[in-house]
Amino acid sequence: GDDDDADGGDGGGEETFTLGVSNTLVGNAWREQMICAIKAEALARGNVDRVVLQNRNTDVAGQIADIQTLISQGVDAIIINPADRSALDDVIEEAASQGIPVISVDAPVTAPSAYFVSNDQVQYGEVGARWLFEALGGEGNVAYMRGLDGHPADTDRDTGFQAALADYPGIEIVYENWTGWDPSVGAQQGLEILTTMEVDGIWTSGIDYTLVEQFSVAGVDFVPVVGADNNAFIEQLITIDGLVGAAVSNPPSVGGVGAAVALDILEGKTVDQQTLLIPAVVSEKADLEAMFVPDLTAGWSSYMEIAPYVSYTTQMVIDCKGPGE
Amino acid sequence: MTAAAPQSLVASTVPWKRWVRRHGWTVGIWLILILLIGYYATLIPRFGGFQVASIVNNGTPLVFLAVAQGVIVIAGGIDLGVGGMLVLSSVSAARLMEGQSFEATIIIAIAILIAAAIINAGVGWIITVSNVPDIVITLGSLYVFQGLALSVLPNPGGGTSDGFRWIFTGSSTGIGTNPWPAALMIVIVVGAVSWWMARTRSGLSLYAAGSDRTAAYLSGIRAARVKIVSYAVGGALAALAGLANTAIAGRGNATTVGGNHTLNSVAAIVLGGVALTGGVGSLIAVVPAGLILFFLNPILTAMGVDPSGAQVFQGVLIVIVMAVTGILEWRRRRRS
Amino acid sequence: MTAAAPQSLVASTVPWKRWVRRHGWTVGIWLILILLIGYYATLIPRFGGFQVASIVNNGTPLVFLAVAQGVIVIAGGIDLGVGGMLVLSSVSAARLMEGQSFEATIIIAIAILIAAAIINAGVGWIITVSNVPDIVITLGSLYVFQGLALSVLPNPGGGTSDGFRWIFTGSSTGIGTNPWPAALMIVIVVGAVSWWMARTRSGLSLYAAGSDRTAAYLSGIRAARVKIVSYAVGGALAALAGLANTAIAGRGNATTVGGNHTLNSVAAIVLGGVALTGGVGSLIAVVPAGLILFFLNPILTAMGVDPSGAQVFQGVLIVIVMAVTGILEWRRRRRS
Amino acid sequence: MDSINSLLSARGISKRYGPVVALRSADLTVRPGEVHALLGANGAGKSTLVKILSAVFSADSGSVSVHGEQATLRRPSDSVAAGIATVFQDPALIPDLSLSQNLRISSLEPADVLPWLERMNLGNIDFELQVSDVPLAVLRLLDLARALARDPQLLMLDEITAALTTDQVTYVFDLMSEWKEMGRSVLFISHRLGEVLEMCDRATILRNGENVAHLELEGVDEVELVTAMLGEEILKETATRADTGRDFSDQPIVLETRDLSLRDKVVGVSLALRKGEILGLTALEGQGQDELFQVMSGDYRPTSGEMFVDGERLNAWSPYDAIRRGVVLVPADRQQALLPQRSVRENLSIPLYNRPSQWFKLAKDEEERVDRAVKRLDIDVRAGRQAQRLSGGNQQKVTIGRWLASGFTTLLCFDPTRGIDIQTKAQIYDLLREIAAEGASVLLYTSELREISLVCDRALVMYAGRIVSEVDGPTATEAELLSAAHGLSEVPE
Ligand SMILES: Nc1ncnc2c1ncn2[C@@H]1O[C@H](COP(=O)(O)OP(=O)(O)OP(=O)(O)O)[C@@H](O)[C@H]1O
Ligand SMILES: Nc1ncnc2c1ncn2[C@@H]1O[C@H](COP(=O)(O)OP(=O)(O)OP(=O)(O)O)[C@@H](O)[C@H]1O
Ligand SMILES: [Mg+2]
Ligand SMILES: [Mg+2]
Repeated sequence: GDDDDADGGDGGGEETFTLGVSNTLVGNAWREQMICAIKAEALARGNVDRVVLQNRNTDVAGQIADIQTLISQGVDAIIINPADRSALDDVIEEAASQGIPVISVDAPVTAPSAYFVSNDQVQYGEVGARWLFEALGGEGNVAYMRGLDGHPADTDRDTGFQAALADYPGIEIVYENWTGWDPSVGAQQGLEILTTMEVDGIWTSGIDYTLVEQFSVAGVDFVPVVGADNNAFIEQLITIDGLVGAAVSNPPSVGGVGAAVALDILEGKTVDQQTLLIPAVVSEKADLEAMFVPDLTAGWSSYMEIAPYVSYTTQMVIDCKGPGE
Repeated sequence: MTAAAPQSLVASTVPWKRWVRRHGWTVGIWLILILLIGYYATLIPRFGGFQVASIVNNGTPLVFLAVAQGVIVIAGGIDLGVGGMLVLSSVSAARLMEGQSFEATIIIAIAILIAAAIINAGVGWIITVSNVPDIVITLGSLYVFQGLALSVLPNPGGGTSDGFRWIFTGSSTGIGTNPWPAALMIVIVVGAVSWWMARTRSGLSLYAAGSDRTAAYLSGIRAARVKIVSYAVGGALAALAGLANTAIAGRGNATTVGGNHTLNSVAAIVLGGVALTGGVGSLIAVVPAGLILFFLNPILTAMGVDPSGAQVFQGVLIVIVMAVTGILEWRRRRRS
Repeated sequence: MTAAAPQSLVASTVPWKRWVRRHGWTVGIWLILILLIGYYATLIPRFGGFQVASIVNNGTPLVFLAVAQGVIVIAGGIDLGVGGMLVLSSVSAARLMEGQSFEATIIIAIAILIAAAIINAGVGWIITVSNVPDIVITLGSLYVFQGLALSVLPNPGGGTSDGFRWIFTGSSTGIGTNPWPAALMIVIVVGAVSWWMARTRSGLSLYAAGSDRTAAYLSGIRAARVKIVSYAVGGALAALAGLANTAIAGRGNATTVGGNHTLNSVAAIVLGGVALTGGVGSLIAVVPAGLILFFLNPILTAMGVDPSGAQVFQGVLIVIVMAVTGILEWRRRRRS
Repeated sequence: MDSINSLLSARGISKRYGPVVALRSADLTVRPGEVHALLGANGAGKSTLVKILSAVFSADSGSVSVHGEQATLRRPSDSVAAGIATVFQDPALIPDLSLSQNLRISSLEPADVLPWLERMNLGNIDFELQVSDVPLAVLRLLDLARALARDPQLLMLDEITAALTTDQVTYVFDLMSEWKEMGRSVLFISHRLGEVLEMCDRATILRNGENVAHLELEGVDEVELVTAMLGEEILKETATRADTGRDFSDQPIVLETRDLSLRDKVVGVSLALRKGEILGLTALEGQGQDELFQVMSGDYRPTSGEMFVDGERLNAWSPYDAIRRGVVLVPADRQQALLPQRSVRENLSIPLYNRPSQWFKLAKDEEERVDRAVKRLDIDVRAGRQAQRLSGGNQQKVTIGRWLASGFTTLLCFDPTRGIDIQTKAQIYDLLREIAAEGASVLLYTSELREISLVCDRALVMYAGRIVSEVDGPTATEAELLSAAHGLSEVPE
């Protein structure tokens, strides 16, 4: 797009926009699906000429630079998955001051001008934890496998988790570690837990199916596991008998919602600053079977067409093609 | 030197002294490994086949990677790219082997090993024609391999055959109580490679080139060819480490940081007593060194040290071990 | 030897030719940077203060880190730990500076620089007393620093003062349209350090020791002291890079992978024409090299290359640049 | 000498290393059954020619024929196949490997070389030794044995005697003679013209990479050879003799050692060096002279004993401490003293870098002193930007000039003329005398006995770590020095 798109407030269907995306975790299934959803939405809307991806493994300082790069390259709106809650505020305000709205998906940022589109991560942490503690009858040793250290979503989930924990004095956390939302790390930590301690239940921040694999192959008795709505995990919950667990919904396609919001803003529609999806705890076989989609990428969620926000079809996300690709 | 010379020569090296100097390190490092395992056994509730298997199996990739680095360093180079090669081979395997029969996966594995050897030979070739320091070119190859890995497998996935997983892990699921296949694998591969290096002319020429380029040159060894060979062998071994990775995880993951693997491989050969200046060292000692490095993590977790502590510990270990042996060695040199 | 010869050699070194051969690399690398910026300007809608500032400011940490590596390598060492030092200093700053006044943050910054110098001097000292290759000991220090960073700041956070952010970024928010403070910072620091290295005896003794340690030692250079000094200076510069990081982010993050920073610093000095064998190179050329490496990412994004592609590109760039220059240099030797 | 009755003949060989023309157009013909000398000053191109004939390097142009047939020598194995075996000037054994492993690299077994080693009194050598633990002289003989084991038609020996003791030299000569009697040939390179005249039948003389003469050595004397090697330049080497041998007992002692010992290498060495004196020291290889110099220069700490400079105790932890007190070293191996990639100027001024007096810029007068050193030694600074490009002799001058620039009271000079052509040697002798005349003192170790009488006022002989005799410089005869060097008390009749 060119400069006057920046203040795209003047509406007008035929003008086209450029979306910028800043993601700091590459090669992660959840993030990949998030990006595919953004591309799909951009394509579905038909008024996006290009999606500029700033997509690399880096830290806050790196993401600040990346967002500046996106601003420099004159995108009309920026969708970020924030590496830090408040460190990005200044650069986000800078973008806003240049007429570029910033939409933070998956996790909140404290910047007043930022739009926030996410699953409610505090809820995510809490509902899953409560389910687990109930399943353990309020008694026992729990391994707490968190996400990416310092990521707002991780801290929010921790808030929820701790809130739940406070109500269950009988529960003891015997293991706490960060998986960095990396399945292979999850597997390793699973092995560590198997070999070096005895636990009654495991809460994971969505690194679930590789963990379960470790249990099944180690031939160790399963303990209740809380994970996310990863297709592979759901399959395990359905097929493996003796495995009890709950999938807490955390659809990556929230990225698509972010893109939708961004474009609504650019098209001059009025949009809420905050769009929260309330996570659901799914543990009943029937519901699980309803969620399962054969041969979908292991780490992906089948919940893509998030009504009423997105206008793409599931297939478009799977194809993962943006405008002009 | 007069007629006296020969006596003094013999005198200056009592057989056992020489033996200690030659193999002391190897023996020592094996002992340390055994002690560590014993200590670990006391730390955890139960210590059986499963625990042993999980150490041997999961240690295999680092062992192979360390041996890869060892071959190249002994020949006078250093390959920062091995970690990248591990990741690249691992994800390529995961992508190509998904849903294939056992036979097919074996063929794919062999193809990958060959490809890796050729690619890394190319790296060695570039080093020789450009005579740019190894560390520079291989820094480049590290980036390249890591990047290629990401484009081969954008997000974690792929798969392999049960039989293939069994070869490296003694179980079709990658985990179990059977350490033997992995152990055998290590013995055969490392045994073969170190026999080749210590006994055959072509192998010895790696030591020669690493030890003294001109002298090697004058004894008719073609430094360029040696370098290329060492990189080819190293590349294949690094790829083997990658295959082991895939067999263990049952899938590939391009986000694995190749750089860290490289650093660990260097740490391992250093612990294994391979001189980074080239020409000196035994691959037999590199095996336990690799296992120890892998092994630190479980031990420290069992001891309840937190991850950051674990890292500090690993660093301090390397520094202390190296510094101490360095000082001793230097003392020895000074004296004799 | 004979009277005839002088002409021949004189002929082969016309003033400008000699000048080019001496400073060619420095000039070339600066040109490349300028061309790249020019090209970038054509890729994006508008190119103004904001764009320049975002490159200079965010490039600063890598530049300082590269200069740190440069000092140590020129003096004949190599410090894999610089990346770890960057992270450690960055998180320490973020933790200590949170909620402090400008004056306080400055004092803390100075304290950190001094501490870093002392700690890294210690690393250098260990290397000299143990005569273990630098790469080994600093591999250890890398792990140690990274681990310490984690225990200093278990979860990302901390903060700093607006004034402090301004010093490195020309704005109290860490971003803006003002590249001058950062630029000035680079000019002053690098200017001072390279003047010291190239013009003073204490500085020249770094080149001397890097060129040939024994020779320098036998001619009365205290090689040990030189190494320690180079590590101290390098450590301080690495810490400075960490401070820049904190100023940019406004907080610290111990999960940053120091190893990657180290690899980039090595890549930068290599691009900057510093010989990893020591004794050769100019810090002036390292600055643009660092900026170029940082700068690749925005450019490739603007070109629409995907991230994995970017990594490959970076690697290929290093290899090609180094290989080509290597071959040319060698050709020159052959012909001239 | 047409190539028909020649074992090997090379025609118009040329080779350049970058800027250096090592060989312009060199011819060489070796007949069957002769010992042929290849002579020339340093850098004349001898080693290069040898390396080309052994196919270690390829010539830029020229042809080689063996037994009259054109030979294409691409890699060392070709040359071996053609019946040529070489002992190179630089040792060709891998330091980190055992002797047997080294043999295996050249596809030989210990049994193949043992008979030859026995001939050299090394029969009981242990093949599992690591090369780095074996003294240089023995390695050279191993190189020889390895070459002989190839049973070559032509044996090429590049300065093999340089590192050998007199008795070992005789072993080598015996083998050479034997080879000759078998109707095979030897190409012999040495800077010791005495050896050449003793052993060789004919000589090919190179200068700056070109043939300047072909001599039948019958009845030729050293001076003729030297003139041939160096052209018409007159040799002023004897000129320095005049002022040696003065009596210094009235002069103050500037450097003194008392019972200096280093393990069993140096045993209770006590010596006193007076102002303005040149004290010679000589010994066979490996009698502790290296260690003595290392201790005196502060490189090693003595295990016992003391050193005094101007009457004050010198307790040196590193050369730096010795240098601060004016005791400076010119090491045997100039590569050990040079900063290869740095400029000649920098190489000359390093000692100044550690002067706390002036931590920053070099003082003006020091700049001038550097310039003066360049002039005084007429160092050829054409390739001055990188010291590694200087010729051997010029490199040697730099290692001495460095100390002229920084100033010193005592110069420890370890075999400064090793591998230097006679002209440069003469320059260095003069220089040492001048230095002494100006009131500095010099401790000069030399492996060339002649130099004792040439430059030294007084001389000591070391054997097995001890000073075994002291002689008056000018009157010292090689015979008495030799016998002392072999630990014999009397001059054999
Ligand atoms: N590897 C090399 N690179 C550059 N120049 C070289 C190299 N080897 C030899 N030279 C140069 O080639 C010339 C001939 O060297 P060469 O070793 O053949 O001389 P030489 O006659 O053997 O001298 P010496 O008596 O000192 O052994 C010298 O000028 C030397 O500096
Ligand atoms: N590698 C090199 N690069 C550039 N110049 C060189 C190089 N080697 C030698 N030269 C120059 O070539 C000239 C001849 O050098 P060379 O080494 O042949 O001298 P030489 O004959 O060996 O004399 P000397 O007896 O002093 O060793 C010298 O002036 C030297 O500066
Ligand atoms: Mg020479
Ligand atoms: Mg020679």
